[in-house]
Amino acid sequence: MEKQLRKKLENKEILLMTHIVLGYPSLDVNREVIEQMVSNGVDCIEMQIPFSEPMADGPVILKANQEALAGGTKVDDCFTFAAEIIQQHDIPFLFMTYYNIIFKYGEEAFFKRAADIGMKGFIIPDLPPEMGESFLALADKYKIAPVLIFTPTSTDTRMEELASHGRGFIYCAARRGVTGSKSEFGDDFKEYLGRCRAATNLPLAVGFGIRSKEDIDVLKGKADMAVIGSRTIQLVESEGAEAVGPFIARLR
Amino acid sequence: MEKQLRKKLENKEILLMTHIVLGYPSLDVNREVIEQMVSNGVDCIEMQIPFSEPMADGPVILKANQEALAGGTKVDDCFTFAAEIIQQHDIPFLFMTYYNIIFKYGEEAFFKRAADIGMKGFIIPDLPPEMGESFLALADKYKIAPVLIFTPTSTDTRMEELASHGRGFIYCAARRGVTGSKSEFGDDFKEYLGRCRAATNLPLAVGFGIRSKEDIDVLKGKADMAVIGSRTIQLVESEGAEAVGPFIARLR
Amino acid sequence: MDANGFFGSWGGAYIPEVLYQTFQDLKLEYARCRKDPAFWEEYIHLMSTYSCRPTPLTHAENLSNHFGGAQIYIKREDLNHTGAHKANNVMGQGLLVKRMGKKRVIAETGAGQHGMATATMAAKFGLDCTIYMGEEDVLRQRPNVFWMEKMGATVIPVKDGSRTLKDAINQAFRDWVTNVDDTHYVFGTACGPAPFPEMVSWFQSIIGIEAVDQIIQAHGKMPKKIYACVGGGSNAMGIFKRFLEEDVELVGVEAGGHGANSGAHAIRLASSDATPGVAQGYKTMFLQDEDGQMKHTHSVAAGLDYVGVSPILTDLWEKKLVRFESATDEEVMQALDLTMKKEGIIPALESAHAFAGAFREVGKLSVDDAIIINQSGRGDKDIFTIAHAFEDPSWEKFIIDRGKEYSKKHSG
Amino acid sequence: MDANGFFGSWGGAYIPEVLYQTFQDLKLEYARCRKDPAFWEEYIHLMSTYSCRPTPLTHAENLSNHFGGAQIYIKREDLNHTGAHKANNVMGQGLLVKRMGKKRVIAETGAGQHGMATATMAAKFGLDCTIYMGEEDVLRQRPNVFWMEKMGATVIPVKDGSRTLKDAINQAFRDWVTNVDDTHYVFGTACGPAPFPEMVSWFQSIIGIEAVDQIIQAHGKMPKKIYACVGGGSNAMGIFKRFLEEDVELVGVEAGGHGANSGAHAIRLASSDATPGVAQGYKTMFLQDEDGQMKHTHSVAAGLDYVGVSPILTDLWEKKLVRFESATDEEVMQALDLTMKKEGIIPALESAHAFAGAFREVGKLSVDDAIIINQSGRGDKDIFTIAHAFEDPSWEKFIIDRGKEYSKKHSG
Ligand SMILES: Cc1ncc(COP(=O)(O)O)c(C=O)c1O
Ligand SMILES: Cc1ncc(COP(=O)(O)O)c(C=O)c1O
Repeated sequence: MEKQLRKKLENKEILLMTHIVLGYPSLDVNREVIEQMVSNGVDCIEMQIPFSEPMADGPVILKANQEALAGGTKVDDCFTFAAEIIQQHDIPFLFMTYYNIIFKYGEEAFFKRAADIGMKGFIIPDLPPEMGESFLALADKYKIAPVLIFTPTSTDTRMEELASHGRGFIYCAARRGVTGSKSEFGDDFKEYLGRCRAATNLPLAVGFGIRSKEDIDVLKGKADMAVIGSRTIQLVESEGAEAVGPFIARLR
Repeated sequence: MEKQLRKKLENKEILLMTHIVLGYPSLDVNREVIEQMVSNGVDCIEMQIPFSEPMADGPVILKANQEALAGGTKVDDCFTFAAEIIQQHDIPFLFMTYYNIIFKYGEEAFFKRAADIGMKGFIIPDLPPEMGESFLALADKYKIAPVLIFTPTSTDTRMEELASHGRGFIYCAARRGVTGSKSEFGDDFKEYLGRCRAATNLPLAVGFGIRSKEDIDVLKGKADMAVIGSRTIQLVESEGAEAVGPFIARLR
Repeated sequence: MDANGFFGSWGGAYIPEVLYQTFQDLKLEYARCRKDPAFWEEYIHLMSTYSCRPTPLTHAENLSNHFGGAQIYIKREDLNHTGAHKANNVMGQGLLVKRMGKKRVIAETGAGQHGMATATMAAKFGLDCTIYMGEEDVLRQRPNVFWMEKMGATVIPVKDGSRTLKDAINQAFRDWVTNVDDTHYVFGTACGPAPFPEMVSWFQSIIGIEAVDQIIQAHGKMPKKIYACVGGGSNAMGIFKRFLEEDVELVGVEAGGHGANSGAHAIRLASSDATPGVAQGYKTMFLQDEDGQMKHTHSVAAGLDYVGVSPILTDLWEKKLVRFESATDEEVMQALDLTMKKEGIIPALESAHAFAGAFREVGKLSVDDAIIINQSGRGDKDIFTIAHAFEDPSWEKFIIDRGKEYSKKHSG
Repeated sequence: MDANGFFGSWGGAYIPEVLYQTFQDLKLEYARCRKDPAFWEEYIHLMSTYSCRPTPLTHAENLSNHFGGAQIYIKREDLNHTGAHKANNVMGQGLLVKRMGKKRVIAETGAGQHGMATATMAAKFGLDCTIYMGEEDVLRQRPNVFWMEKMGATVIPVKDGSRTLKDAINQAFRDWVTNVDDTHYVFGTACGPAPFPEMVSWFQSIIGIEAVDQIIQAHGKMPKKIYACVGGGSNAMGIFKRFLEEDVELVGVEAGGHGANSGAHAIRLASSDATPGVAQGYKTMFLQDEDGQMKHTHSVAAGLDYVGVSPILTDLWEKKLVRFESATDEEVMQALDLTMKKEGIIPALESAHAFAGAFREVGKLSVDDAIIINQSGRGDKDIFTIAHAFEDPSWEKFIIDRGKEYSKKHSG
């Protein structure tokens, strides 16, 4: 996946990754939203398999997880849907979910099926590398990038350690906290991004609270990819799937 | 008072003492009730000065105490009323009350005023002789009979001790408990009365739960005086003061 | 106590004749127990295995710093089984009842704490149990009633007089004179006819006996002052007794209600409203009118809302061995609030009077000195009163919703 | 515990990266404390002056006679300050927080007991405090909420998911990842990411350490069996830990709710409904569906109503060192009733599960044997649940009347 992203970066100042919660509000709407995202220039999409205990997510994504589950979304549905989407769109897709989904499915079976459908990476916010020995081995075996996370509380040493296990790109959380609310991009943030850059050669994706063109402009030159999460979910809620395309288009 | 009672006993098989609560339902009604009692042959009347904590009284007299106080009855009113009544009727009258009424008034002042109006005795259910040294001395000084109480729990020794302090007559409580509810006059009772008789030469008045001619008939030959308490209070409540005379008349 | 049960000119046993023999038996058994070291040992064993004696002495550092005066120590009677010092007295009397072979106990209760403790003791000792409780107190302390019933006791609401503690006591006496042979009346405080004031104080004296060692260990010397709330006087006597031998100022805090001049209070010794009297079986200072009729009293704390006071305390007051103060309902709520926030401790409303009394004075002492506050009970049983007094909106909403739910159930 | 926080194959620390450094610091400080005898001494001193440790071991003679089997001893964690074993853990973590210099604590709470304990500790140690509590539990345990607020804590009702304990935990984690620098998350039971399971068990182990001496003194030898209820597992680990070294059968009793086959229960280890999983930061047996989504659980006891269980207990279960049973809501109410009537003791609904489990088996043992039941807490805080469950008519009337009074006040 790293290569794919680097290639895209040759033509763009910054890449765009978006986030959807599978099954929220429905797989049909997901399909439409992805269509709009891809055709408006999104470079990468993380598809969250809903989990009942999304401890690292803020209110918007938390609610989306709950409603997706209440609507009957199963892990199997997510795989089937993802297979179809990957077929249709020529950008890298990732699964974002919590470790229990994979653990319960059976780690190797999960990796195998994901590889079979062409999934490029996994983001698992509750699986630090210490807990993921077999996970990381399987990622290697099935060539699926385990995307690891830097945070402002990570020391330089810790960043290096994470970088040594991460593949594809590093997800830099813009701040402490959960997904959703606004981040500040002041001096502290710049210093933090500098530390991230120093710690790894992998592309840097910055997420948490990115909501507008202004936010993205700040990141240009400092990061390789901006991650839009909760914002598009809210947009679909308030204005429908068709609002996503124009919103994405306006971001650059 | 003992002499007065003995004299009456010369002509009667058994004497009758009744009980009224001063100020309940009003002093006017008390006056009428006493009138009816005396003219129908009652031999002795205990007039209760109401107290807020009548711990030895059952529900009927308890309520009468409370209402008398709620109606504004004062100790001074009781004295004034008693003075008038004693003037009018030629039978012995007693004050029945709790010790605090006397204590608070001032023991000697209370005795003096009582003696002045011709009061013959006091019944104080919460003043055992051990607590009444000065009281008994004053009773002696002012020639007011301190009426003491025998109960079925009194041992022979205790009865003798009580008898040595009592004057006028002994009040034999027919049973354990408070005023008001029915007593049984079985074998135990007879044995008890026998013990009472053996312990003292004073006349014996039997009270607690005496309500009818039958009850009184049982006492004839065994006791010198029957005490009607709660029953007449209830009668006044349900049928008015004028019912008291006929009721008393029917008792012999 | 002299042979007639007097402390100075206070006390005695002004009892109906029918109880004479029972009191003789009680006094005899009590005297035997006092002479028998095995009895006290059995008592200590019971209290340290069934309740949690010795109760701790807590150094309230935050409160001490807040007032900047003496070090405040809190004697934690709230940690007793059933949540108050009442357990000490009740378990002691329970052992006595066992020795006397009686099968039934009765008790009065104001705050419900003594009723709870008695019902508990009765369950443990396998005794029948009837509790008399003023109707007004039944309303104020419903949860306690529920638990007493669950422990097998019969709770009888008393509808006479002021429908509070004193009326419950009268009613208990009426029961006792009726069922004197098999029944023991577990008097709940250091009042009533002798030997109750002394006997209850004896059982409660365990508080002070423990505290003296604890304060020496924690503070290295005797405290300057000790504060206890005074309803009937049992928790106060309990902590004071041992310290009467020492050079320590003892302060009893009475219920100031709406204020000393409001007429709505229960200040017997710290105001001139009370006069000597005889009621409920003993002689003491009562809140009564000029005829000797008992007055209505008021306190936010049901357990302090009482017309009389321990004859032992009246004697100590007369001899100036104990000083008396009062705290108003309002001061008490403030003291409660401060204690919760600063120390994470919830005193019973009764106990909060002792806190309020201490808070007024502690700042004047040196930081090298110590005082002890006797926390007679825990306040979480007072939720209905305390949440009510604080007018907590979410509590009120919660109760409204629950009430509607039950209403619907009963109508539907 | 191995270096990665595992007990056998259970446990670990599945935490968001943002917490990495905080966990490093926590593990370091915890390791220092374990090595420092002065820390444990300070802990014991705190618990014996602020709470009432050692808590007593009560010989329940009446219950023992009733069942005619082994002698029943009850370890009285209900007599702790704030009314449950939760105080042990919280005070220990409080000392740790002081050492780490953090200024704010957060906690989840189910029954409200852990929230109460944390709010109390925060007041005592002068810390800011936020408590997360499932909205459903806020309704079940309103009085606790009132007291937490009165002690200065902010209580946040959690409206996500099943609105019970697990959701409160998630929400607390969300707070923690946001305020990681100055905040410590006082985990309430022996679950969650390492080092919490071990650390909480360590603080709670004071229960068993005391009990071992107490049972030898009272009974002369080791007990045959020990019973504890199991929510997260902290009170069970607390009493079991020391006895793992002895030849004593350890029995954990889980919440049977409406029955093992009803789907409405919280039986993780005593039924085959649970499967291995990873959530809330650790690996254990969870009640989850085939996709790994956590199921709704049910228990009359809010504190047992939890999808996971201590990884240490899961390991002991797998190794057959602890046996697991369950008790239904109905059995629990009966056990509670019997215990109140026979012993005058009111177990918390949670604790009553241990009683129910023990009552089923105790009759089969000899009268010369002993068992210990761990009474993790007192039940009087559960008045709203217990009075409700017993459908007590005068309680319902009381609430209806109070509700009307408040309604009138708000409309008038
Ligand atoms: C907690 C508590 N403290 C104090 C009292 C007052 O009683 P006493 O003065 O006898 O200690 C009561 C009475 O119910 C009480 O419950
Ligand atoms: C009294 C009581 N017992 C038991 C529990 C269950 O927790 P654990 O299994 O951690 O002891 C709780 C939890 O709130 C509780 O309050």
